[in-house]
Amino acid sequence: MAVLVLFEFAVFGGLLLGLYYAMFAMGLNVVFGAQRIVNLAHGDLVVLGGYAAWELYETWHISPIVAVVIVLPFAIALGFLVQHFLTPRLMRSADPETLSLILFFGLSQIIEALATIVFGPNERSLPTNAIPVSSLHLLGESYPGIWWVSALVAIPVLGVFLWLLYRTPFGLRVRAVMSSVTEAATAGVNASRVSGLFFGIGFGLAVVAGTVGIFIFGGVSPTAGVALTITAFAIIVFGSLGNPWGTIVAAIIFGVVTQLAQVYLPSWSNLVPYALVILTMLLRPQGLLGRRQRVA
Amino acid sequence: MLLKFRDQRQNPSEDLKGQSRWRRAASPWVAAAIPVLIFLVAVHVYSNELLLVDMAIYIALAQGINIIYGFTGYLPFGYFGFFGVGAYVAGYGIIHWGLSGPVAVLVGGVGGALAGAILLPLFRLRGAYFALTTLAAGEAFYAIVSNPSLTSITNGPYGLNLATAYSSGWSFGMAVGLAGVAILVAALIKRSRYGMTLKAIKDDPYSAAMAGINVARDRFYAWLIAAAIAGVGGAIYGWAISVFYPQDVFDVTVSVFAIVFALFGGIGSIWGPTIGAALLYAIYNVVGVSNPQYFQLIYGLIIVLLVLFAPRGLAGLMASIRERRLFGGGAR
Amino acid sequence: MIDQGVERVGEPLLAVQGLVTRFGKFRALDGVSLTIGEGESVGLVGPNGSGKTTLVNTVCGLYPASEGSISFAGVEITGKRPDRVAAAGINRTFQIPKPFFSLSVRENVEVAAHHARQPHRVEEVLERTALLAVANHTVDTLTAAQQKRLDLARALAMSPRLLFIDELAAGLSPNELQEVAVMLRSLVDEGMALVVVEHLMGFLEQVVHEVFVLTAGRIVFQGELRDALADDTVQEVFLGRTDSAHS
Amino acid sequence: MRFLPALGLTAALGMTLAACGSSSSSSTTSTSSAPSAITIGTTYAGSGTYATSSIPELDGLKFWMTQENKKGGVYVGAYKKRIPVKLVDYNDLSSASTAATLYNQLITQDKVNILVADFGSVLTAPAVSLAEAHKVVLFDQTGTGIPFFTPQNKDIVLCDLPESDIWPDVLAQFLIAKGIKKVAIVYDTNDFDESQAVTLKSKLQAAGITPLVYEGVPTTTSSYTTILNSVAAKHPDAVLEFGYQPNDTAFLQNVQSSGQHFKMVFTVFPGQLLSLFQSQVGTAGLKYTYTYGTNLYINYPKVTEGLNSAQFKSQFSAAYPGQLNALSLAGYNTGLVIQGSLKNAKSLSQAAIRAGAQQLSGNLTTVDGKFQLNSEGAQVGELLPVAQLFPSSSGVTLHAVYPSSQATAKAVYPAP
Repeated sequence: MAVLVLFEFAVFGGLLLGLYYAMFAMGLNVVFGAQRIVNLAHGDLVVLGGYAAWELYETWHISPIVAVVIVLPFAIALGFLVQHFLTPRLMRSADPETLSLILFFGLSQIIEALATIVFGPNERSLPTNAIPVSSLHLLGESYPGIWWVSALVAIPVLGVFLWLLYRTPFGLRVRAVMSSVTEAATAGVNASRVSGLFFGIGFGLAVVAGTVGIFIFGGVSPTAGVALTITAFAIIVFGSLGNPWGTIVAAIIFGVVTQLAQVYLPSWSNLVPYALVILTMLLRPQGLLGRRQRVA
Repeated sequence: MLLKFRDQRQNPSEDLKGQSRWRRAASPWVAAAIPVLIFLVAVHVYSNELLLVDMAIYIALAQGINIIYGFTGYLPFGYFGFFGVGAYVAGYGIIHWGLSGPVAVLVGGVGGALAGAILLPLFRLRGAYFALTTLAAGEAFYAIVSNPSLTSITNGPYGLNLATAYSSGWSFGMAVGLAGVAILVAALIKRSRYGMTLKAIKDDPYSAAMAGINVARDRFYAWLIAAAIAGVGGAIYGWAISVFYPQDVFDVTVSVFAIVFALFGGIGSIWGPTIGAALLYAIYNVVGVSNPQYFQLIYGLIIVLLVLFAPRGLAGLMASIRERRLFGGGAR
Repeated sequence: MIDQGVERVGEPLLAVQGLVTRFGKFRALDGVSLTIGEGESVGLVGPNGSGKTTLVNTVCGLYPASEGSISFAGVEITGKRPDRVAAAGINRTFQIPKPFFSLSVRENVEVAAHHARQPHRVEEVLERTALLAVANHTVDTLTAAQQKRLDLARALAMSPRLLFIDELAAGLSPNELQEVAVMLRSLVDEGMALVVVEHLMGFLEQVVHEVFVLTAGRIVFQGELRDALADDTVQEVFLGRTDSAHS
Repeated sequence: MRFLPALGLTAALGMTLAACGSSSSSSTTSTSSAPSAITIGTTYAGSGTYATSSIPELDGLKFWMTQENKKGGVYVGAYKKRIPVKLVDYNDLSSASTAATLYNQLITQDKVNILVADFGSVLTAPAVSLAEAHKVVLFDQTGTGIPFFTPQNKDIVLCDLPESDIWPDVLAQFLIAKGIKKVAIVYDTNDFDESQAVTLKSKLQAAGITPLVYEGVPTTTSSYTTILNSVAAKHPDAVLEFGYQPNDTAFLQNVQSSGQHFKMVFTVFPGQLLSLFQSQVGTAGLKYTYTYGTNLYINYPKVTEGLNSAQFKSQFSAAYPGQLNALSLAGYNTGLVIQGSLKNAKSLSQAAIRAGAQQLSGNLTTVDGKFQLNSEGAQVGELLPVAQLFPSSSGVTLHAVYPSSQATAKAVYPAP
């Protein structure tokens, strides 16, 4: 019986976490959609979001949920600036794809260093009562309050994002750029402006994910960025690059698989994101919901 | 103007070909011998040989990156995986097979190359996909080696203790030897027919295949050489510090340092990665150890500026300064 | 050597049987069969997207054949790697030249000659393609016409028995066009088989006698170029695209 | 190729830079006459997993040094006079490999007389073979992993806490005495925590108790929610978690947020870093949980070296406000052990100082309790009591609850 109960916990808990992971990984996919750039600083932006939540709570006693709204405009502006000042020169270079990877890695190092200088090297965590909700009791199992709260944050955030993308004229242009930068340019879309917004939205999603992530990941420390980036990358390639629905489906599967691994094979659960990247790339490089495209 | 400039540069060198042939032949050996000699002198002036060991290993790793990224265009973020595998295979050899340090180091190189062979299918991917998938593979190696369930084989997260085989003189010698060999191999490849083949593959793999090149095989050799260098490097490193935990040898910083050192010096050149590694690693030890976050900040800025303004690194900067001096700056 | 023995006089050099190349559900080649004899030179014509370049790419091993077979000099080469195909004696030029930009012109040819184990041919090929004067230049300094000739030189350095020429004429001046035609004719005279993918009929006339007309992945005509131009189906195929031929 | 010499020079410059940069102090120690200073070299973790434990330890050592230098230096028996103490410390960032280079730097460049290891087994490990190879005596503050202490060991002295494998002795007795049979053990997979888990498990098994859960997790674990849920499914009475400070913090937070309640929860570090836990976990998460009681909470009014408990607490708090905890006490104690060893040592050689330390064994009582070494150089003098955290006006207060000889309060079991 205990085995069945654990299974239920893993699946339903994985579902809740999966919704969070979708929000967490979506930003990386959005930035990729703009100019085929893998934003290696994604995880560090998540970390920044965590620090923002920490600072706002500790100094002004602002709830991390409210912090989501406060940090968003700053993150969008940062994304816009990065795109505006860094990528044009990059795109003219000999090997934009690999060099962009290195450039954004440099950016990740800068963020990590600044975070260490400002907040110190040690992990910061918020007391769990910073979000005063009780744990969720469902079918005889209890789930930490933060799990369902984070899912409740992720659903409207993703909802607004998808609404913008599929139900507005802006979204139409965005999708035009995502499918082909050059074609969109000839169709009169200002690709550079739209790309800037992509970076803005992508950075915004990452930072928002961070404000909740300080609870999900048990704390925030300057060096956590790289591992978070790999996890997000695993999710978006598994779900198909450039496909937002793919990211959501993949994130939920990822959440459930990780939880199952933690319950039944805890010592191997760290391997899940890495194995996911490798298997996806070797067996189905276009991802779960992707049409066949050239990655090789 | 551009055409004229090329003519000037190319034709005189053609005339001088006979005269400079010995210099061309000698320069790979010179490029390898000078750093080796400096190391051999430095250790008498400066006795923290462990720091020199690390520097020599980083020179070798930067050359490894040069061979795989500089000559084939494939950037392996997961390069540290081979480093870790090398350290573990050598450590296992010392503990379980009773190998002596130097022999174990060579076995570690074989281990690195075998790990490279396992990752061969990743060459189907290109660009960022390849870079990040190798990163995942490096982390996967780490997750496997450090797994508590495998404690009976790898000693899991509890690390290896090679204190019985510790020998500071030998490990220093091997590290310097590795740096010399790595530089030499990179330089010889660059000047050889094989180097030309790799450049052709990098420029256009399909066109290269139509020129009769077995693209997969020739790229694979470069990959194996780079992986073996990292394996030997990891083996020497583990042996030199004698007690290590998985996170010390499967450390993404190893990849990052090797890539940035090579990039800073100049990918595709021979002196570039050597000087990049020596200089930046030295600065790291002066500045970085006491104020790591400021070093990291500077280092991140260097990466961003390099990519934006000097993608060919120091070597590229020197070349353009030289060109400017010779041709009055009009050429570029 | 055994292959040589089995090979009968009159047996085709290249034999393509029922070749299908699919991209997802799209059949870019939809059952192509053709044969080309030793030393024969043929044209391959058809509207854009009819599958001409796909055919070249499939025979040369870039795309896998979904169905059908390809044999060369009596040996099955379906699914062989491009370098094996090249080693067997098939080579090609590219619509958009693909030289090695980090090598000099001479090195471009050297790489191919070396892998074909014919290093002595480098100077000869460079001379023949009128590139000797620029042999030590880097590729980015070459004109478009020179880059096309370099593509050809790299292919010739492999001493192929069958050479695909993929739209070599596009973008060349009338003078350059004339030179290339002469060059190709001399190759035919030496016994090399040529498949010339081309839109310019005037150019094609100078090099080949026979043509295959491809449309929507199928061969709709095979025969003398003269007859092709008179054929109704071919007329229709080409009328549809004449205005865009020189765009 | 004209640039070749220039390039060679640059490379040489780089290496020389490395050479100069790191040799911040060059030593001119002569062996015949008394040195002008006794140099002690150590590394500390300025960041990373071990930082919260390592920095207080360094502060404790510095406090000891300041105290001695006020008196004109530490008394060195070999020269029968006081010699000023100089401390050389480098930041190893919690990385064993950085630590290795720095230990080597301390030995070969700074030519320190005494090497003091950083906190924890991971950061102590690289010093062991270096100290052995270069014949320098190594004082191990709290690097209590067992693999270092072998019968051949002639180099290392363990100063403060006993070897980690005897830590849970009293804990096991407590569980048996309380008749707690359903036990879950979660430990981090490192030498320090695993050796405790192994000991506890075998002691319990000897008493016929088989743990319901015995699970190792990576030391990097920062979320225990799922494993806690699996643990709760087995309905244990006692849940014991062996980790480093960041692990213990995350574990206690997760116990609170998961909504699970256990009759007994035990973690390692609250007893050593209570104020840190008070701020990170809060009273609600800490109250009635158990930990190792440390010497900080035991009063030693009479000591043979240094300050007694009351003096140390007030003077240290004045010098390093807010830094007083069990680990700063351990750092101070390291200084006292060095002090005693130097007093006894016949010369400054490795063997003499090591012999000096051995002579101290059994004859030294400090603010950290009795110092007793086994033949392998490991400290066995202290036994850690089991302590419980009781809610009080200022948050939580620690009281030893077992064994009864050391107890200052009665255990509240099951936790309300």
